[in-house]
Amino acid sequence: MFILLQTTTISLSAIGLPVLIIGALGLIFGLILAVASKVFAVEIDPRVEEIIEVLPGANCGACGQAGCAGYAEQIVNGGEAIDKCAPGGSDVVAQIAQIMGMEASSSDRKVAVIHCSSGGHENTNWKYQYEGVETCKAAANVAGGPNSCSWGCMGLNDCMRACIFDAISIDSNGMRLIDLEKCTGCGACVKACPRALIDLVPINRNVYIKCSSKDKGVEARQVCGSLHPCIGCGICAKKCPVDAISIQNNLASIDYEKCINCGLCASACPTKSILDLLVGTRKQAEINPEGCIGCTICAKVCPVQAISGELKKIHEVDKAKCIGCELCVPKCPKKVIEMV
Amino acid sequence: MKFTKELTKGFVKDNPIFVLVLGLCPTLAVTTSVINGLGMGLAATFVLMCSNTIVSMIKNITPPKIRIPIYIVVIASFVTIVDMVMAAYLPALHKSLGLFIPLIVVNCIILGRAEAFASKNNVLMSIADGIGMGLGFTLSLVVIATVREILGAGTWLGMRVTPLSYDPMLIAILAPGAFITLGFLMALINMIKEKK
Amino acid sequence: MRLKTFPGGIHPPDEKHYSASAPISNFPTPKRVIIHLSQHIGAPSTPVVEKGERVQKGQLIAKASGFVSLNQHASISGMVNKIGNFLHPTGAMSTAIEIISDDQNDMIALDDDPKYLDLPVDVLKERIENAGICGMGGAGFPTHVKLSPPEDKPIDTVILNGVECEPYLTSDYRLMLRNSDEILSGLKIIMKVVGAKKGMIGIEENKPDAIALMQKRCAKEKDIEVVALKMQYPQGAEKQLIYAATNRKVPAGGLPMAIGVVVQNVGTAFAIYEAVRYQKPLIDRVISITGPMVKTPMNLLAPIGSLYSDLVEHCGGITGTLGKAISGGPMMGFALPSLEAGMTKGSSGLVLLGEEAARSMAEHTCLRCARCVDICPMNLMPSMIANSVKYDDLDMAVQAGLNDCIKCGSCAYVCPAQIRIVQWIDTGKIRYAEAQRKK
Amino acid sequence: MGYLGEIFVMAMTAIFIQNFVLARFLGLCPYLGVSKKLDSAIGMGMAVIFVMTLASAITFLINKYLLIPYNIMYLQTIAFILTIASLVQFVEMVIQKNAPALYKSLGVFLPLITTNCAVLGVAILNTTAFRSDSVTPYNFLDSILNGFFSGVGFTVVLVAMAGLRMRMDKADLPKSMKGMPIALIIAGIMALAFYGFMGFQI
Amino acid sequence: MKYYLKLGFILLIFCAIASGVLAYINTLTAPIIAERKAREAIETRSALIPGAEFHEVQASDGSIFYEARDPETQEIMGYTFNASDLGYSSTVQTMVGVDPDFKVIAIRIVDQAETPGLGANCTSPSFTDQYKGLAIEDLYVNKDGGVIVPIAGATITSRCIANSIRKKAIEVRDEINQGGGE
Amino acid sequence: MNSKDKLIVSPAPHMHDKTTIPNIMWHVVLALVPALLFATYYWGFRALLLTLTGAVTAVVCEAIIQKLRKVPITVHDGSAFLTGLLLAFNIHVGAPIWLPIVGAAFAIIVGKQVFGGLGNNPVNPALLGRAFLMASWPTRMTSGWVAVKGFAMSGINNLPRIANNLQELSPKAYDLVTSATPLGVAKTLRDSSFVADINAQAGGIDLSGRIFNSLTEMETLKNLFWGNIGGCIGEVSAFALLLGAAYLLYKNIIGWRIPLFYIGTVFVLSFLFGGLPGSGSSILLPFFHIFSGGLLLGAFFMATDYTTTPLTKKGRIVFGIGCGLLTIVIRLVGGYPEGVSYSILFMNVMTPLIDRLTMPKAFGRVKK
Ligand SMILES: Cc1cc2nc3c(=O)[nH]c(=O)nc-3n(C[C@H](O)[C@H](O)[C@H](O)COP(=O)(O)O)c2cc1C
Ligand SMILES: Cc1cc2nc3c(=O)[nH]c(=O)nc-3n(C[C@H](O)[C@H](O)[C@H](O)COP(=O)(O)O)c2cc1C
Ligand SMILES: Cc1cc2nc3c(=O)[nH]c(=O)nc-3n(C[C@H](O)[C@H](O)[C@H](O)COP(=O)(O)O)c2cc1C
Ligand SMILES: Cc1cc2nc3c(=O)[nH]c(=O)nc-3n(C[C@H](O)[C@H](O)[C@H](O)CO)c2cc1C
Ligand code: SF4
Ligand code: SF4
Ligand code: SF4
Ligand code: SF4
Ligand code: FES
Repeated sequence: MFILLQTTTISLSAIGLPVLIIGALGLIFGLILAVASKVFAVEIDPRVEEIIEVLPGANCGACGQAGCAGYAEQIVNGGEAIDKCAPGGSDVVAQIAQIMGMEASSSDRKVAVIHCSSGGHENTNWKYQYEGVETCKAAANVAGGPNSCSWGCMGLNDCMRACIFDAISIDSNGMRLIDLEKCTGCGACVKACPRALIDLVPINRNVYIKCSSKDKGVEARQVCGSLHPCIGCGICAKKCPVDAISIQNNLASIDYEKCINCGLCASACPTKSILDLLVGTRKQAEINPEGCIGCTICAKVCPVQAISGELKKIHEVDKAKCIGCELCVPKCPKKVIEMV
Repeated sequence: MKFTKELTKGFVKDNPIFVLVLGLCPTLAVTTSVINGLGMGLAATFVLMCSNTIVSMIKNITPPKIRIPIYIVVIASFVTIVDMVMAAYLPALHKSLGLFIPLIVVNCIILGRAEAFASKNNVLMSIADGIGMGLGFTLSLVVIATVREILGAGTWLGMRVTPLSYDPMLIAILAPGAFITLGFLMALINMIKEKK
Repeated sequence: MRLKTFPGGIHPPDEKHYSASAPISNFPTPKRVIIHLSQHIGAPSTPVVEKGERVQKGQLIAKASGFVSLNQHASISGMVNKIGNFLHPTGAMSTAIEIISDDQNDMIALDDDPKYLDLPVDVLKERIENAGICGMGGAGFPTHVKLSPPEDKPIDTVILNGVECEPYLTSDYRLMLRNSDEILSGLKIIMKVVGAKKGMIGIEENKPDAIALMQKRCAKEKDIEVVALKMQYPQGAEKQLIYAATNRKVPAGGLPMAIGVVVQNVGTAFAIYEAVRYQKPLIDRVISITGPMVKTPMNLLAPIGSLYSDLVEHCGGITGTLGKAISGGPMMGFALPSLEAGMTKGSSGLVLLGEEAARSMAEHTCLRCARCVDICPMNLMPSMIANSVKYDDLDMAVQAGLNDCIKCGSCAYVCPAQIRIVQWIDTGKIRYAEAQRKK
Repeated sequence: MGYLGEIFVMAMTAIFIQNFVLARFLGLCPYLGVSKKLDSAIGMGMAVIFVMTLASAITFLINKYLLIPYNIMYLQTIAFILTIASLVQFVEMVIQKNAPALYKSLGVFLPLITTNCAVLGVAILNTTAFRSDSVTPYNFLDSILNGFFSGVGFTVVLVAMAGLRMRMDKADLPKSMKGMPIALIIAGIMALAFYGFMGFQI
Repeated sequence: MKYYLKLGFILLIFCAIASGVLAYINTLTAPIIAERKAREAIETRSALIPGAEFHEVQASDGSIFYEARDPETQEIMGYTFNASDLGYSSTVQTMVGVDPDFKVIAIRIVDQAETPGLGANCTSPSFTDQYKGLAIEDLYVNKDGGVIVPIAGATITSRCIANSIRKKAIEVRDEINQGGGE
Repeated sequence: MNSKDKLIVSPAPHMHDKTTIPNIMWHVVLALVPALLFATYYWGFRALLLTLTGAVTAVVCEAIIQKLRKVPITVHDGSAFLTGLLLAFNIHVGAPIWLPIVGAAFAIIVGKQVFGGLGNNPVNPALLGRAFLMASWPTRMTSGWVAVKGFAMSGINNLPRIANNLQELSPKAYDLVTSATPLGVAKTLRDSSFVADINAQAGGIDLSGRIFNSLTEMETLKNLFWGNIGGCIGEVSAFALLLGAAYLLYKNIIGWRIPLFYIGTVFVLSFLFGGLPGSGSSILLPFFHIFSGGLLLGAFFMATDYTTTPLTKKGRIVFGIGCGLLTIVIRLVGGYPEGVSYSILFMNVMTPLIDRLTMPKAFGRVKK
């Protein structure tokens, strides 16, 4: 390849000529590109431009798209994931997220909850022996589904397969369990479940109805294998201090806008069909008498009237009544209520 | 420290071959022997380090419209330097790497790092990044070449490491073996990752 | 003569020997019947009786709730006991009217009209509509709708479907032997209603006596031809039958009327005859109770709504352990979770299988053996549809023929990997419909 | 053997015997990156054919009329890559503006190809290649044809790869094999299948 | 316009600097490379016919071969030339030394890219040493009736080497004989 | 599930054909038994040993991998056994015993299990195993072949017909006809320098033409048909293979499209181009090409492998024609004497594309 210059001295032509030629090439191409970028300019979404700027421009194709520009285009217009650029690494992802305005804050993130406690496995009463494609969607279509409860989980794991984050597993009771750490709230499982048993709930709500049966109470008791069906008795609704529970079609449902995590409903449910994640871990309020000014605000917010005291006098919490909902804590102007 | 972080990330976390899967052509073409792999790796490291340095130095005077051509010119210059120096002092290696030396120019890692890292960071960090990525690249090449050379020639760095009765499995140093070896190595890495 | 048939198809053992030789006998009035409001394709009928009301046999108890819907009549006399959810022969729960018999068996008055063929077409159609007839070959399409093709689709041929290609079933066969004249008359009525010049009766070669008898009856009829067909499943499927008999292809996604053909089951023809001549509503039909688990397999003329359990009881009950109860034939029928289902107008048979025969093997990965592709009567790529549905590639599934499948089950029958192709296709169709709705 | 014969040999060599991807190890990144879908594979293939042909032509001229006469062959790399990169970028802009439909199906792949070994590779290889008599160096037309056929060879294996990978999307692969590992193994298998063309005496 | 010129100018500067640097480095390395190549060629030739002094001869078809002469007596010790042909997957180039009677003194494979482990083994002495002392007419692999034992599994490569040397040697001999006749 | 006492409910159809995967696979094995018997008869116990070694290795590898993958172990279905068997059939009897072992292991691991096992592999595992062996140990695969006792490797037994004193006349030619396989001879005769040489050695008579004629004459074809030649274990006797093929066709286990179009293409092309350059054609020529090498083994037992061949009917025709074309091209101008395995492998790679391009139109659907 190298036809060699036989000169050993640094002559002008040995250096000047190449400088001239390649320099000229550079000038020509620089000009062409500059002019062309003007003449052939095409309108594109400014976000696409911005992302192109951010991307490495290596055009390596690792993202599976047609080069960096193609990927940028796909992010903006095609809903492509933003973490596909290999050379860019994590910095680039963060930058794209910013451009796309996709930063989700973690406090109000939602996670999936399964509203059935049968788990479709050990606990369900079976209508027949199912032999067929092992997916919920297919089974639901064969004689109304293999489990006696036509609302409950069939346990063929469509949800589990749909979850690309491995957030769903089966616990020792054969119930499908959602790992709240891993769940991203993508909702894939919600779409996958043919019985519509899965629902997205804000992560800071910890009380769930574990049943979806709209059958009448007697029937529900008959068909439910887990023995924890919601029979629509309405006791929970009555117990709820904030009226977050309503009964429709023989089924209780919680309004998470209102729910305060107190867990009263769960302890009241005769069939134990309400799951309370905080059970046993709730603390109770205690008012530090030092700081209490007797403003009565806490007594007013307490849903169960566990706080008593006269105006301008030190208030006290009735431990027998306090349910640990923590509503009073942030309301106290003096910040003297503590959970212990 | 940030410097060491940038330096070491290419070894495992952002390994250009096993994790980022970039620059496969030289990876597969030259790993028929460890010495070739090492040579290619170091050559690329040199280019990467130098081009990162320059790109990071000139980052403020490059107009965006001709950014890529400029980077390419910078990279191509260093590649040509490597090419010429190698031809002069390491003729045997130069010959066996052949076409793949000029092709370092288009190795996606190099342009990618120039764009993604060097054009946004200071010179020191860019050098760290270049060396780190380059050594990560070299490391991967050596690993692949080790497997291929031992299986396919029964030697490592030219030294016989298998019993004389071993009849080398030629395919390992041929094209199909290159793909398959890399495939299995990557699967192995996936497996280890899964275990964690 | 080379027998006519269609391309593709399979040859399952026909298993008709259980009940083929049993002439049709009457099933005595049962204790109760369950009359489903959805016995047909289209909107469920609207009940016109209330709980506790007494009804006569033949009395209208639910009326059509639209054009594509059906009248339902009481098939016994007695008391309306409940309007609620009951097991449907498709295996699912569905709304039905339960009538408890009062053993009076009094029927609404019928009158004979021997000159029925001279009636105007409108009247004929009205009588068919009033009688609540839907197709009795399985799909259950309301017959009055099928017999009202739009003006721009002239019908020239009516084909009676006496193929009965499903293994085990013999109800159409026995009906052809018992009521050949009436069926022929029914065919003439249909031809008159749709204005067709030509009539055909398609029968498979495994029913030689039915072919012979029908040929004898048609000997004098110039426009009516009995077509003997080669034995091959699914010859009874509309498009395949039309092709076998007339060499015409129904366009994909189209209806037979697009090529000037109407197909009716022989049982439907019989019901049409009765409806037109006597104005008798469709309240009974012939059903085969058959299979290795039935003590004495029979072909019974039973009131619509009779419970399968009662019918089986009448046949001497079950011998051995019951593994599977299939409503309909074994290729397309539905396995039931229990026998407490009331038969519908489309119930042509009940097949009872033992445990051994009922078990199926686990699915394996598709071998790509192409057996399914080779035999698909619709010329589709069943394995590809199934696999595409499994891996959520609906576009590919559609390209491979998802929407053209008639769910005949031939593919799943031959698949050595035991892939439940039809169930995958079913799932795919549901998902496809969901996806379309979203668009 | 006339020139047609020569072309035939060149085509067979570039497509089957010395396939760019499987035998020469060039253009592997797009081969593995853009073979996930059949449609993109076809688009990419067409774009590669176009660029390789174009690059072969222009670099031949640069080589012949600039580098060789002035004895600056050592600047080959820099001259070629600069030319190719600028040219492709230019063509891309032109297509994007004037033929949006073409751009959608083909043009979007252009930037991906600029910095692709296959293109620079063919340009460099052309400068040292000989005809089948192994004495006559490639002339202008030879170079263009070689670029074209090399692109075709790339496209053939890219499209076949896409077909196979789409099949693998619908298979129960072991978890650790999913993605790149299986693609590489398929590539290896393809290379092995192409060994049938080795040693052709045409 | 000025803006465009500026862009072009910047690129020009970069190109100019780059090529300047490269040109400079080239002036440093080129001689080394050239010298190395020349030395290698000489070394190879000397290894084939040790102790000789080489004179370039241009054949009538333009190709080049070398006369090896005794530095003292100027007696012709033999000739060296390059032979090449298409092997299995590459062009195999051999440098050959023959004595004045055109018996092979030694050969050396100077360029090949055959399959590693197969054809590439042709550089090993166990293969090349077989050629020593053979008359050029006898340069056939044993499968073609000669005495050269081909490399295991690489008959094609071996055959191509033998054939290319034979053909080229005959050409060279004819050339010399003609030249001598004139 | 606590539902054993309940009725079974499954989707339609409720009847099933009796054919199952093990059923199919073991039938194919059975159909290969005649070929194995012939090979054992010709070459003795070693042929049997190599074959069973390959088959057993394949089964063991499959079991181990399935165990590691924690999926059900399905080696009883016979597909691994068949793969091992066919791989060994593609090796000659003089090969070292580790060759089928390594080959079968590669075939099962890289050719099949990494893709998820039966039904998912893109190319024929046995042929991949063979290609792997060819690329890894070409010497072992191409040397040390053994002829059937009492016969020449090439099947040409009537040497005097070529020339009474062939051995003296041209040792090279003699060597060729006694120690190369039929296709090897045919290939060598396409080397013009070789041909010029032996013809010159024989003093100008057309030795090459005579050899080629003997190769394609009835007597040699008979040897090819019964297997009195050198070759790989499984391919040796056309008769035994046809016997097995007939059984499979009768049992409807293999379709007729691929074999017919494969062999048909070879027939036509070899009739047109199969002779020596410049020499005429003969109707025996196609038979030579069909009975020699692995063509029948390939066409009936390997190009018909379900998993790696097109699903569509038209696709299978294209596949057959493609295989035939490539086989002949490789045999005539390629680098190997035999092209069956590579041509099938190549067409395997193209199978997904063929399937796409030949999707059938549904009944009643009109072309757009
Ligand atoms: C939605 C729908 C509309 C139909 N409309 C008509 C119609 O207008 N005319 C007609 O003759 N048949 C009509 N049919 C009946 C079909 O031709 C056919 O008889 C019915 O689907 C049952 O056929 P099968 O049992 O072969 O599936 C209709 C069917 C369906 C499902
Ligand atoms: C696979 C398949 C098989 C069928 N077999 C029969 C049959 O054997 N006899 C029959 O009358 N109808 C059969 N049908 C239904 C016919 O397609 C068609 O709906 C019927 O003949 C129309 O008549 P009807 O409306 O009077 O029921 C079958 C349908 C399918 C899809
Ligand atoms: C992957 C592979 C590489 C090969 N490389 C060469 C080679 O470099 N040189 C050669 O002569 N033959 C090569 N061959 C060809 C075979 O080894 C061929 O069978 C051999 O040349 C025939 O010679 P033999 O008679 O010594 O076995 C190669 C074959 C394969 C499969
Ligand atoms: C007709 C037929 C031919 C077969 N041919 C092969 C073959 O050539 N190679 C092979 O490895 N397996 C063959 N098998 C076995 C099986 O299909 C093979 O293991 C699968 O390719 C693995 O997925 C064959 C099976 C059948 C039914
Ligand atoms: S599928 Fe999405 S929403 Fe459901 S559990 Fe997994 S991550 Fe959560
Ligand atoms: S998808 Fe629904 S029915 Fe199926 S396992 Fe999950 S929760 Fe249960
Ligand atoms: S794909 Fe549909 S039409 Fe074809 S055989 Fe299967 S069920 Fe029948
Ligand atoms: S019959 Fe079954 S195994 Fe065969 S191709 Fe069809 S789905 Fe696959
Ligand atoms: S390194 Fe060759 S294309 Fe990326």
